[in-house]
Amino acid sequence: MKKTPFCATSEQDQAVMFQTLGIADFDELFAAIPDELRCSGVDIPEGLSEMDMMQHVRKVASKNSTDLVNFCGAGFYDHYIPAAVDALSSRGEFYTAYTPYQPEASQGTLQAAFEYQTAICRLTGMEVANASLFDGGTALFEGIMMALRQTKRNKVLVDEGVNPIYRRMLQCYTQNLSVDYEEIPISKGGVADRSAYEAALDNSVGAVVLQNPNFFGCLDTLTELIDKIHEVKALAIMSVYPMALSLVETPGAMGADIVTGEGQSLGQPLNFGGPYLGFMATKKKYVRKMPGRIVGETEDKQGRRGYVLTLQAREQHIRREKATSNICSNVQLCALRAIIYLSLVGREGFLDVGHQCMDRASYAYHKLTQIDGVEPAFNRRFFNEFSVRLPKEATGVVSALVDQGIAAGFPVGRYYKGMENVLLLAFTEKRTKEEIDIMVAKLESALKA
Amino acid sequence: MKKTPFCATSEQDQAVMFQTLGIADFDELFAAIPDELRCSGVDIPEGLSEMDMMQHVRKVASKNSTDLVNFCGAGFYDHYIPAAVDALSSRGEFYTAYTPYQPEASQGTLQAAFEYQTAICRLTGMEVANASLFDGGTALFEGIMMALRQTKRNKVLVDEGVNPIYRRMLQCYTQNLSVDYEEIPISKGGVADRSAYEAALDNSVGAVVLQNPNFFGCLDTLTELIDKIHEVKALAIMSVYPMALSLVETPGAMGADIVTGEGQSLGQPLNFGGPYLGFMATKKKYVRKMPGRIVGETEDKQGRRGYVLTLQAREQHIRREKATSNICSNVQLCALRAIIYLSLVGREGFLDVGHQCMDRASYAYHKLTQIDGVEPAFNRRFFNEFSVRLPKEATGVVSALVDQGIAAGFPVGRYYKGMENVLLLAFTEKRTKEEIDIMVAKLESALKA
Amino acid sequence: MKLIYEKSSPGRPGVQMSSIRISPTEEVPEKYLRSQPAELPEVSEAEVVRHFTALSRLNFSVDTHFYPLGSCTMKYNPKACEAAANMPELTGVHPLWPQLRGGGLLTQGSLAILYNTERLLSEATGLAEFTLQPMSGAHGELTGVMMMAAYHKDRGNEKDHIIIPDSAHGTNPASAQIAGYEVVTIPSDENGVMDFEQFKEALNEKTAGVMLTSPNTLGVFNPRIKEICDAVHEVDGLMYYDGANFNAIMGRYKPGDMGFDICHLNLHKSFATPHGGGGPGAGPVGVVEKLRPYLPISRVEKTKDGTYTLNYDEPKTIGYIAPFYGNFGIIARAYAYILSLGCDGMLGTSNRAVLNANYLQEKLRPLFDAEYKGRCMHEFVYSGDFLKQYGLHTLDLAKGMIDRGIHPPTVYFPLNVSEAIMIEPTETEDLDTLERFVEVMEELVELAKTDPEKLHEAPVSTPVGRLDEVKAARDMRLSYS
Amino acid sequence: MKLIYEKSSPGRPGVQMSSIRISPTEEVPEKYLRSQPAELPEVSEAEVVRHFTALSRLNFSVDTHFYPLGSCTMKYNPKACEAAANMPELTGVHPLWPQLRGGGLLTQGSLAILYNTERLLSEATGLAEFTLQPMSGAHGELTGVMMMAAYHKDRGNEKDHIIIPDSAHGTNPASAQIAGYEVVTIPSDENGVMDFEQFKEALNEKTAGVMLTSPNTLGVFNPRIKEICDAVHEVDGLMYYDGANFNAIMGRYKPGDMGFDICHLNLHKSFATPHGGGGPGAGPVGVVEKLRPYLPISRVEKTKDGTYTLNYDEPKTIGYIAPFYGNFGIIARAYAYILSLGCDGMLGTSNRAVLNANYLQEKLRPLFDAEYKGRCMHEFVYSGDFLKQYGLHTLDLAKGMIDRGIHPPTVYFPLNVSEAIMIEPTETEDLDTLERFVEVMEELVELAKTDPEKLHEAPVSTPVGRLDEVKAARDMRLSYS
Ligand SMILES: Cc1ncc(COP(=O)(O)O)c(C=O)c1O
Ligand SMILES: Cc1ncc(COP(=O)(O)O)c(C=O)c1O
Repeated sequence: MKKTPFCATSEQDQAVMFQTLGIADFDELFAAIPDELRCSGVDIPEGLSEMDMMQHVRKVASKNSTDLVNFCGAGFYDHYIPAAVDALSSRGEFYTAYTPYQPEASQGTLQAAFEYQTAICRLTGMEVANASLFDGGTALFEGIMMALRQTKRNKVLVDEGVNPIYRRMLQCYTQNLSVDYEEIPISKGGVADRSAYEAALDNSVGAVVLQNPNFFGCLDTLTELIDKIHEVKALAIMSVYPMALSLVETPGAMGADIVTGEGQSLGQPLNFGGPYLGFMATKKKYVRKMPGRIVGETEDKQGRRGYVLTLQAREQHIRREKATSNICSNVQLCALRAIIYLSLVGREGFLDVGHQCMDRASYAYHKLTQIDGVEPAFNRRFFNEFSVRLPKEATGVVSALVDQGIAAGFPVGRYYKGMENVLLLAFTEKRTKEEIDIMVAKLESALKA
Repeated sequence: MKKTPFCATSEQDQAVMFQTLGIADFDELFAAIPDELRCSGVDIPEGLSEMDMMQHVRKVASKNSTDLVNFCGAGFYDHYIPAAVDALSSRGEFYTAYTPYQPEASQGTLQAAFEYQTAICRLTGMEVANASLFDGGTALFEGIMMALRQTKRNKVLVDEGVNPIYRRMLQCYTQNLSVDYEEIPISKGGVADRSAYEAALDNSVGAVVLQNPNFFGCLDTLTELIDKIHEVKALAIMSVYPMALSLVETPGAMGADIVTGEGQSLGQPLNFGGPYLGFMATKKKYVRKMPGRIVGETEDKQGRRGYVLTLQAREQHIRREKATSNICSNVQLCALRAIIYLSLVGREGFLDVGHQCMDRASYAYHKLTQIDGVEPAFNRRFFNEFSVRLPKEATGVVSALVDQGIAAGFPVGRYYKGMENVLLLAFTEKRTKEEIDIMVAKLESALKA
Repeated sequence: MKLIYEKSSPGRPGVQMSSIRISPTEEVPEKYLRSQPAELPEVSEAEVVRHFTALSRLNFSVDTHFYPLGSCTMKYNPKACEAAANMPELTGVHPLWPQLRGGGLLTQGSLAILYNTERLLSEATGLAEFTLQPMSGAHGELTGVMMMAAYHKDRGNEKDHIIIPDSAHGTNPASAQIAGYEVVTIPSDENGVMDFEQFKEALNEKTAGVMLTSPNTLGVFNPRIKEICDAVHEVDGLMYYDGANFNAIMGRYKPGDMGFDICHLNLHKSFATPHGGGGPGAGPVGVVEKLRPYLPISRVEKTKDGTYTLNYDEPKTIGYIAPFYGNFGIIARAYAYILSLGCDGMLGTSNRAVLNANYLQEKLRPLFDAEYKGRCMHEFVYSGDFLKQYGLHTLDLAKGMIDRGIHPPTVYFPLNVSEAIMIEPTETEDLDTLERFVEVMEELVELAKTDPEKLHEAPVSTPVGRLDEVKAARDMRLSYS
Repeated sequence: MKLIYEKSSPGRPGVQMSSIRISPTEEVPEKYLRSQPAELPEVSEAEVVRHFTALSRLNFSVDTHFYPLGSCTMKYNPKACEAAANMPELTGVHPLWPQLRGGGLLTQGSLAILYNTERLLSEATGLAEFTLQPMSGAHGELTGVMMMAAYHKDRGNEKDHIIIPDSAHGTNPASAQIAGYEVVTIPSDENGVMDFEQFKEALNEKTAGVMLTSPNTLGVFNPRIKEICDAVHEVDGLMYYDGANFNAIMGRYKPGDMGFDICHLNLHKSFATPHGGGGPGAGPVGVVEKLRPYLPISRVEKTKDGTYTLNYDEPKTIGYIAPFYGNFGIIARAYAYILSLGCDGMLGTSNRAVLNANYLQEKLRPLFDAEYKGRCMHEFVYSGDFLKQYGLHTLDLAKGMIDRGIHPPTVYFPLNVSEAIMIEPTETEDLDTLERFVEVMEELVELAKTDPEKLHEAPVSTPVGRLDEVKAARDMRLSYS
């Protein structure tokens, strides 16, 4: 006999309920709705038992090959996730709860969010952080809107060193808004072009968007540039890679006003693009303009410490079309995974991972640049990712290595005209010396071929 | 810097503790112990980080090939385990708890054990069950000792239809005890040989061990035989396959005094042999002779219902060498998985699985016996497993199919002289019609080869 | 409970991360590096496990409590869907592999799941095409209205506003605004649906479209939907269907059939993916044929040879609304759920959701002395106004429920009902749970009459009592220091 | 809390098990079948999840509470060891595949784990060979004494008894008895170790062997171990080492070096595998070279070509003590743990276990006004006799701890200490936890003096108070009906 999976009532239960309602069947529940609206049925297969469903999905999933040795990053990185992250974030009390609208019944989610906000502040060197946004790209858009609201200006300068995927998202999101969007080409050295900013910065500019390390992996020291930005009373927005913040100078120390980024590297699997974790931090004075949920500390009548969603007057459920953003559901569970990850690795472990990433990149950089014809694309300062210029088109070389089970990096030519030969390679603690040596060797022979 | 994984104290903590104890280092803690006992060190590799450990184990595990299409049962079966079984039994509160010696702090484990005992009673048709034993084999040994204690006799008759692996265990366990162990060959039909029992049953016999369905998969009706056993005041012990009890007549209804079995099929993965789940049920009047933990219902002072370990006077921690068994740790978590499994599938789902297993076996039986040269080994009554006689040695045929990714069954010749051509095949709800058809086809061609 | 930072002590070792070392060939100069490491907690793995296990136990959740939170669809999240989506073959895939030539072949499994899910949702909603990229309902709304804008721009339509009923979720107007539209709000009539006359007045040539939730947040299905659609199409406006409540009608009605042009679904509501304490969710958007060109890129396509590819070449697309293909992990859960339901399961599920809601509406009517306004759909709204005579508010009723082990329904939403209490039991609750809920409600209303103070003090069984939200906003303690 | 059977109602659907049907070619006759289906619960999947989630929350556990249960080693169970052992490539393997010709090649991974774990344990204990088959400590003891018996039989030794100190765990005498030996019990001397003189008197030609736990259950390490071993070997007896407390000495002392012939380890204690609420555990047994022939079969062996095979052909073996290779899932966890510790980690771990115990012993001494008897090892025992003056017992102290969120230590064991309380903190607890424990103890002892009634009533914070065990044994309600 056919059942409706997951539904809890028995036919006996339903009979009782029909009687209470004085109806004979389900259809009567919908009597008020015009019949012609009724559909003829849904033409999809019959339901599968749990076992058959699992077998089907396993079969489909097996069409992926996950054993590719991965040197492809470009903003999304293959870091190790300690087992306890899954064990804890998969507790039903966490993942089957809703947004903590009833604080007394949600202190677990709320305190974890408060601890997460604290961690983001400490990573970025900023004063306040929100409880999460969808991803690094939407976070960056929200950051721009926030800055323009704050400065009451409508011009934004976006550095070409910002992840091109994010720049496409910004172009998409701003298309219907009165935002004057302008991109600033990078310098020869592959970093923010000081002179170009000299030229572009004026009183019409409300926000400047920089990324460090930038898409090419290049590190920069942005304090002076940010001072210049502040001189025209614009806000400096910096997009960052949190794992790099284990070692790299903080945006806060450089004077950034708004910091956003992709938190995937903090305990989220790559998962073919999501769910990821957009984070945002800023200065306390701008908090009322910040989008997204914010958790704050308070007390109950007996003076017991507790946590609540606060400053909600910014949000859509109160302000509707006048809200700072339309966001409602965010990615709280990903934020939870991030704080669990950061607590597990801890102060020292985080440094440790940073060093391993940087050391592996350094090792690979020097092996690769010894191959003749392979040139550094830009400066030699990077965290765990760098760009090299190959003697031939990168796409062909990469696909040759893909066939040998290696994702040798990302060919940036797809997004940058004239850089068809440039290859972007990323290194995490997961990559072994052997894997790096093999990749280098195969890449060398692919170049010869 | 080298750390000791999982240990919680910092060097700072340790300094405080050293000071409190007035010592300078760890070695001083062991000052009282003669130095010559100190070992020179442990010659094993350096510790691995979590990531490296996981990578190592994954590499080793990948040497297994789990995609074998399995028709091999022989007492251990490849049933589907609903996802909720893992999700619930992996909750830390369950699996990181100890034996429930402090009932007020262990009601979760205790109530679940009580619910499990109830389920075992309902499956077997018996009055009482214990909270678990290691596996079906040790449970059977414990059952025999229990019966001999009860009857104050020392002779046990064991049917050859009992799983040969268990019979070897019984031979092993009884070797140092004054137990007169005798095996009774099966009948031509492949079931308990009535006449042989007629001859063997007398007042010296304390226990008779039967299995239904037996190792060859044959079903039997044992009521009369058990009556005969009772006539000589011996106890009838029956070893059963719990999944079969979805449809097959219960041992209780046939009059069995002690029922044991392997609960692996109730939510435990095959896991290369363990952990499994030994269960035991009996009549109330024998409960004080039953080994292992038993959970009973009681009340607190306010009359609130609660559960405790009861009748502990039987156990080693009280009775020491006079205990009913030496068992201490059992397999409580496996029992928990079993009751979760049975609750999830429920009354109807359990019937359903039973039918699917039986139907698949029936379908395969008739396809196989149509191959010329392939004969039914015994009678045609079985649940999900049966034996066929091949025109050639089964081991060769099976290994031919193993090479083609199919475990086509278990060649019983390994344990039964003269049955070199007999193949035992098992069918669970996991096996599809296609898989069965392919197996039959390949087996047919293997026979031709 | 202590914060993880308060449990930290210098040198306490966490998880061993250090692995086989590779010595760097060159060090990065100081000036690029931070002077002080980030002050992350220093606690043992065991302590971290205890901390977050303990935190989890402070939450109410579907796995632990009845959670009839209206408009949020807190149905049971099947464990098998979790297991399916957590297969390492799915979670381990880098989203950029398909952009490496030949790399797409390495992700055929994930692409197949995306493609199949789009097809299943199209069939379920009666719409031509779907994008799975939106990462929440609100994100789906924004994507939808941006396509609306692209359509009108493309057609040279001069549109400046979107019509939205006052009962709409706050995300609707907020999303419309980001797409560059004015919002015209229409009040609800006595039946709780958008006032038809006022709607007709507001509708004109400059109307880009109408955003409707049906059944709306009062659980009422607008019977004049076809009329509304026709009127809007008259002015070349587009009908947007907020499908957050699709679970009430799935298998029975299709937004496409009803005349809607755009529809988003909340996979984290109708399709049983977990809410995660506030996300991640997914808000796929379906459109009619004429809107296909405006869908965000990339598009998953199936080639003749049965392989799946990504198409980025769509001249009229609104562009990139997500970095990749959406919240794949959530989509995979919904895919597993839809495969489990199948055709009959969809109807069976909405039937039971609506039956459970109507049963509660009926049983609770006397308590709220509400007059009969006809059947509800999957949820219903009552007013707690009657509590005022006892000096109480809906909030007090809500807090009282917490002490009785039930998560409160949605309160003070929708905004157009005073002291609103919005109840959605969902189909995954059995009759015993519903009966218990009714008993608790009766007990609380009785308590309101006899001893209202008790309700003022509630909750008393939680780790903290009612928290001072004003203080939180004033002090702005937003991180630990 | 209701039983799952009390939540059941006819027709409530559970997990969908029915799959694609295959119609049987022939039905099994009635007489073989049961007349009534087993009365299993009928509840929804959601209800089952809530039921067992709620049950879990009634437990104290290492993941939620400090659990200083003496002799049980309630250390943290690393999540990574769980993840490693739960890889489907390991859990999906049928134990009989190696018996199918060519099938062994399909299980090389699992066989490698067994082989490697045996080698690691041999090195850690200084013993020649290991069997991983015993499924608990007690099972290991039985396996060990059965090998003892086989050895003596083989040598024609006429042995009839085993010597065991009174502080031994109850499983020792119980196991000895099943191997067919009388048990001669030796009292402990004032230092808590086996009285040497009485031991010498008991020792004779008929002594099969001696079972020692060192450090013993009082946490004391017997310094005359070598003398004892020599004396026993004099009469061709065998020394059995109960290694349940191996965690106190691992990396520092090896039973083999000390002169022991047989040793079992509790992987669920020393090697951090979870206790599961009472198992499954694993009790591998190691032996010296001369006992190798008696090990249970099968034996995992490594061939020249590096592949692993199973050897069943051992003429002198005691035979089959397990159906297969032991609790593989538990062994895999221990393997992951040992790989994580490595050589230094073993010593570091036992060092910290012993330090934590000594710190607590020191800090608590005044409370129990115990005189200093030297250092303990990984655990220590105090007597609660002093409580009697307040009309209290150790049990009352234990129950008081429950109300303060700490699982009580082991009480009333070992039996040779009156009102014994046995405390084992383990190395995975940090200093804050130890300090808190001391404070709670101080608070409780203070309470004992000032308001003993309070302790009589404890626990009051648990779902049930002290339960009537006499009633349980009298009523014998052992299943629901
Ligand atoms: C009717 C309605 N529309 C839109 C939304 C917004 O969905 P999300 O929270 O996923 O952005 C919700 C959820 O609260 C809703 O109930
Ligand atoms: C000293 C000692 N020996 C033996 C055992 C028995 O171990 P198991 O419970 O695994 O049978 C224990 C565990 O309680 C013990 O502490």
